[in-house]
Amino acid sequence: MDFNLTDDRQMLADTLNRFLTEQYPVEYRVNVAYEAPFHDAALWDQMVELGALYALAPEQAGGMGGSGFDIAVVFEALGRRLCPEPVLGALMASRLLAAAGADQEPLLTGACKYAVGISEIDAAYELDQVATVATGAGDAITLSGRKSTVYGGQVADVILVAAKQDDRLGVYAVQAAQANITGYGMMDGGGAAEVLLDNTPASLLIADAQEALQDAINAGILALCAEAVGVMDVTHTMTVDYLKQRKQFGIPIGKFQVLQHRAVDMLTEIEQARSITIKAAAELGGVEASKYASMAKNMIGRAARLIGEESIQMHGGIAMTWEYAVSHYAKRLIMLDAQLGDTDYHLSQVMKTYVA
Amino acid sequence: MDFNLTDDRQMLADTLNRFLTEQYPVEYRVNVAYEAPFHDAALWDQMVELGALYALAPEQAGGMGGSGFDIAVVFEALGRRLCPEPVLGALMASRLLAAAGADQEPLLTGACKYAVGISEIDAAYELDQVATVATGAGDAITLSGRKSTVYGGQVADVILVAAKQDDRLGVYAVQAAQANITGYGMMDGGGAAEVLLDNTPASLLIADAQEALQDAINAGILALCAEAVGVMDVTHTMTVDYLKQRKQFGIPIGKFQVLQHRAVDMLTEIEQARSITIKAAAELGGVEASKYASMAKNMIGRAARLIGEESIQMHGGIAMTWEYAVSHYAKRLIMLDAQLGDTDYHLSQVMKTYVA
Amino acid sequence: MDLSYSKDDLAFRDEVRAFLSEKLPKEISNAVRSGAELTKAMTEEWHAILNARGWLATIWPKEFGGPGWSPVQKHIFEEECCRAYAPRIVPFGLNMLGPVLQKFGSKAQQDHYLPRILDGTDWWCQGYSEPGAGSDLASLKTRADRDGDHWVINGQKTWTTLGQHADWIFCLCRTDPDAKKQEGISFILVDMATPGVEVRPIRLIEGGHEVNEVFFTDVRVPIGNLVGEENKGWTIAKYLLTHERTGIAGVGFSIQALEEVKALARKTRRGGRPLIEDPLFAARIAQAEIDLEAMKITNLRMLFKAQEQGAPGPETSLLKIKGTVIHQELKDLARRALGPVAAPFPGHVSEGNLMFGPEDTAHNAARYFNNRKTSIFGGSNEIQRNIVTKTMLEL
Amino acid sequence: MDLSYSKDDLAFRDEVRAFLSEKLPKEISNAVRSGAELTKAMTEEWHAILNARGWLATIWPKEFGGPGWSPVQKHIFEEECCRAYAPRIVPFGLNMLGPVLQKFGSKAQQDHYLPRILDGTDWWCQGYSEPGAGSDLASLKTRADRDGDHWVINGQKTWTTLGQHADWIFCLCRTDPDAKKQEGISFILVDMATPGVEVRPIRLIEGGHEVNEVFFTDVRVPIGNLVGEENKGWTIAKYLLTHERTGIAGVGFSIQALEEVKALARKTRRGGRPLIEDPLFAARIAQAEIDLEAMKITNLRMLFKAQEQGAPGPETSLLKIKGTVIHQELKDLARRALGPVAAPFPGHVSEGNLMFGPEDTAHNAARYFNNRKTSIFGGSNEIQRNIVTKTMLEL
Repeated sequence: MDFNLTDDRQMLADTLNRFLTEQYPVEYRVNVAYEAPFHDAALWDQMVELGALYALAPEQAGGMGGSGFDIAVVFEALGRRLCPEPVLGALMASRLLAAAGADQEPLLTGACKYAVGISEIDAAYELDQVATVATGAGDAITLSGRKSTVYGGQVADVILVAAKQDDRLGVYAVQAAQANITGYGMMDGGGAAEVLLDNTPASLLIADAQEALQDAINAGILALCAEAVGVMDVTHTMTVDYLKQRKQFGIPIGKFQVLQHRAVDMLTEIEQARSITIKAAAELGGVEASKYASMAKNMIGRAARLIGEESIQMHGGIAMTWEYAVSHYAKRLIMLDAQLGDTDYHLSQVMKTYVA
Repeated sequence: MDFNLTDDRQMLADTLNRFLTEQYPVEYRVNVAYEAPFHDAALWDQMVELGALYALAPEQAGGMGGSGFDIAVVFEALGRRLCPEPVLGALMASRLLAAAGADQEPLLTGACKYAVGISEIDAAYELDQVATVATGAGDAITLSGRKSTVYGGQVADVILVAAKQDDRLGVYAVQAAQANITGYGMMDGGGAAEVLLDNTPASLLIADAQEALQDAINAGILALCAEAVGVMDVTHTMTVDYLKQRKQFGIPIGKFQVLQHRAVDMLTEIEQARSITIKAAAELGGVEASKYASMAKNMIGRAARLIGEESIQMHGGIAMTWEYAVSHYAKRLIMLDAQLGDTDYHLSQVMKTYVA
Repeated sequence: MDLSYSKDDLAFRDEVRAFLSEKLPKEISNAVRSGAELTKAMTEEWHAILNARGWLATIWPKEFGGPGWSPVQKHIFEEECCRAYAPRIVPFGLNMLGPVLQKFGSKAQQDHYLPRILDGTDWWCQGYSEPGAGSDLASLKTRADRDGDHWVINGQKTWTTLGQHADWIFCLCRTDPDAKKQEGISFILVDMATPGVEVRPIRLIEGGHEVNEVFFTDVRVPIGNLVGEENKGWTIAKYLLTHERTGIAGVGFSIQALEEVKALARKTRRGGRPLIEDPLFAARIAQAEIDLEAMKITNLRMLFKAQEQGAPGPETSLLKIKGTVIHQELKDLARRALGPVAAPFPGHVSEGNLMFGPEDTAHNAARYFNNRKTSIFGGSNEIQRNIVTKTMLEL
Repeated sequence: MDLSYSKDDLAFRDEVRAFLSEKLPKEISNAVRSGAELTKAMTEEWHAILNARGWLATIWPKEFGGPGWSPVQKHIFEEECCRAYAPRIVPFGLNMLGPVLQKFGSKAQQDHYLPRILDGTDWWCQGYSEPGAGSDLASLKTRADRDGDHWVINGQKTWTTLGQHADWIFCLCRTDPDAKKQEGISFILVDMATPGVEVRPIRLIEGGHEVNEVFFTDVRVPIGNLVGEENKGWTIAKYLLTHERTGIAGVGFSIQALEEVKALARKTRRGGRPLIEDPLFAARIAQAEIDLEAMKITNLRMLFKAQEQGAPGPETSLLKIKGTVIHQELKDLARRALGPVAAPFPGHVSEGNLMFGPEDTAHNAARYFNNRKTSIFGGSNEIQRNIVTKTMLEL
């Protein structure tokens, strides 16, 4: 048993944290995150150079990591600075490419940006409800359907799409240039896209992809959980700092016992969220990966709402303003619940294990 | 719109409250409530004399009340002094007798004590799961099955039993002397019984009783909700009083802001519980009675748990003792959730209205 | 006990319904329903329509041009306006300054300002909060110094709602810097066009502009703009805080929100069926609906008590706390129901003619975030709990 | 990061499992499983079995007869004991007085008392709380006045767990009435057989007898029964409060409770199907299970930190808070799962050979009520939050 990071991972964490703290101050981040294309190409290149993408794939795939803890380290660092660069798409695509035994170099060098299209308007979270269809074979495959809120889709070069052919759920690669893509910005910063497929040319990546997609989703969930832990940690620190500085009625508001106890309860939930994320990281790729991913995402959903709402309430009006960073942290905390399955969806997944 | 009690009801409330405060101190109550037969015959007679039973039935049935607000007044008074006398059985039986057009005089004079047997071990709350069966007709009807936790069954003279004959849910009257009855005391005081029916003679009261039983249950739910409001009100008052008296760290613990705010939240939920009980009282007997009964029982379940648990926690150890009255109030608050459908059961009933 | 409206009240309700169905412009109610920010023109149009009917200043006594309604009638009117998705009345002139002038103002002030509030000549905003004076309002620092026939005002106000549209602002200013905290404060009216008044927008969390900072630099205001006595402004502030709080539970808005949530949950599909058939989500709705049903009665009980006793009691703080919690929960459910399709930033949503989700879901996440304000402003829920602690629990 | 046990730890776990499967008497584990109160004889029997194996004083160093386990081994042992439904060790002699004597006691005290704790000669209880000194322990009033070679003790202790079985009690007494609050307190050992000691039972909310009041009237105790320095007892009290708190989350007991809840929900039928298929109830279980899964890791993280740093930090307060909340929630679910059949008073349940519910459900409501104590005793959860506020948040 060892809860310390390995030296390599600790170094990666330190490097990314230092880099983002220096190169990505929150004011700059807000400008990038809310202005098309909701992406900073220079930053992207620098992060790749620091190893943020290589950490997501194992050595045999050309990467330098790929385990749950590697993923957690990268995304917690992204979360701490609210970085909405399309790393989640890269991670999930990397898992799918690995499952297909496909070349990952263009992905890992950052040269080719990937997004993964699973969600549809009537199938926000559920693989078994995917309605996009693939027809044809070989070079003549085309896709029809609509993928909705494809995170990072607004700047992707390639979109990996979950689609069905004769009831087989497969993964297909679509060149962004060949699809009808409408990009837009998100409530919490960063971008996504609607991807309209209408006999759009595609190539087959994985014919029976249920398992590979579930693994990609589990990795994505872990990434979101680790990101959330980073966001919550910073949010809580900012809130406690504010309690020390802000005076009302002649004393720092942190002297009010009600706020003290609520700050303690926030801390407790953050520690619990960190724990379940560690567990999900340890289980990633194993037989119980999906169960622990669901547990983690459920707990993160509850904790993130608590931290998001309480941090605003305990700050008061100032956290309601665009100018004050806590508002952006709170938005990220609330909105990430809707990525890759929300609190209730994942609770239901855990409940399913009771009826065997 | 008028939220004042009528003069008659106010007088009944005052009379019952005064009587119970004087004649039924908590130490005495605890002795009666936890010692077989968990019933005080003298008190019962006096309550009848004061009109506690007459208030439960309308004039045409020989009573002097019978509306939702009459019921609420009686049970809130019982709740305030934790009186576990079998008035609930009388109320529910009165509704069934009225539906059957049967004579209620023996009930209303208190001469004949009724209990109502609906629950079974595998059908704690649901009428449609009743498994007790009736066979035969006329004077030759017999019942077989087991009614579980029949409140007041340990001292009842007659038990009205829900049973099925050929898929028709009926109500049958069983003489207690002719059934196999095992009485016992309850965690929160008062008594109940297991009623074993094995070709036990019975008489038919209502052949198609779905509606009448639902009305009796709705009335019973309202009674429990009003009782709970009385219990919560007293519990909260005792808690706030304790906060004023108890000193730790040199000051009354009521000066600690955390306890203040929690006491306010308790008060808020009590007022909400009172409101939904008023609504259920107003709707009793109407077309939406079941819906509002379910709403009330769900909210009462949530509020009562909050008040019960918080009153113990805010008192600290002393409320964990048998000697201190709050422990008995808390027990009643927690345990009444399991009567006539718990929090989740009634939430489900409300949810059913969404899928029409 | 009688929970039903009287015959007269029912007739009144029908009258209100008929009026709303006839006079409320569809484009305005659609804007309200969509959750979009209302334009100034829309607000002014609706105020004018109400004023023409004599129903704009609902809480003013008849003598000042109000309709002279009972608390129950006011409640019915608010309920029906919500049901019809009418805009909220901008309260600063009508519900705040109006009653203040009626109680504390001079005859001349009443004669001058009140008609201008009614006919929309003056749009008022409120100058209370300051960066260092939020929950602890009495620690405000904006000064008004006497200089001959003028007050000279220096300082800064914040959270000035719709200040960007306002012609006038009523301010709490410190007029005696040596007096104790709550003393030495005065209530002064300021024409926003006066030199030295500067309004700067505050962008809110969801991107919208509804509040502002207002800076005062040597702003010269005639002596006659003082309302009530000099240094007694705190009395007025307290009066406003306890005045007319029966609508504070926001029941009407929660009824709207509940309807929206149910509609969204019927249209959203999850797991191959409408979301409303998902037990976990249905349970969330049901719990909120039950809380709201109880709140409707709690609200009526307080209303009845206010009618009986002539003034609302400290129980209104309970309404504020629970009312905002319920409303915020419902806003959370709307966002939650939509999931990913509520995630785009509203400005982008209809771009390229793409409709999102089961309908245009643009504003749901934005409204969720925007409504976090309701448990903060008007005396935060923490301040309300402090009030109840003192007044009702006597701890 | 590595969440798995080492090979050695796994081997140790197998050894513990084998021991428990061989040596833990079935009638004892059945009694624990049923939730019934354990008899004194059962507890003594189990203590003796553990002592024979050298595993009774798990936290004592080897030199005093402990097994010399690492924190992880201690954790594994506790986890396995819970899994096997072994009784909890009565902690007063073994986990409280033992470490105190080892750190603060004289050689003579160690030689005399420690072996008697191990072999069961002395059953110890704790004399800390008083009617006026609960959360504010330092305000205790029981006095020990010096009279020649004796202390003369007068006062009252309360919440004395299992005091009815005890031979000895360790007490915090005020030995300098003029000193400041935390000063002037001494730690004194008292033979319960001394004249003037009177034990009165306190009946608990659910009807059980596990705590007592202990009255002291002119109780004469030899001078040598003082542990550590005179007037420095508060140092010992504080030492005990922070010592060995790694098991404080009670994870093992919650794992037990979760299993019980699932078993009950499988056996209980509601709406014609097993309760565990009811989405609302399954959701309650799932949420508690997730919290518990997280708590398992949180517990291990703190344990690892304690092992690295040599002592547990203030984070143990978080374990206490969340650990009790999770355990209490599970106890609530057990009661809730059973519904009406959990309602009878335990004494009556099997009367007349009637079995209740899906199995004998006697103790579920009683255990729910009894376990409300866990968020109160050992420093209430409110006190724990105060501690975290000061130590971790520095507010």
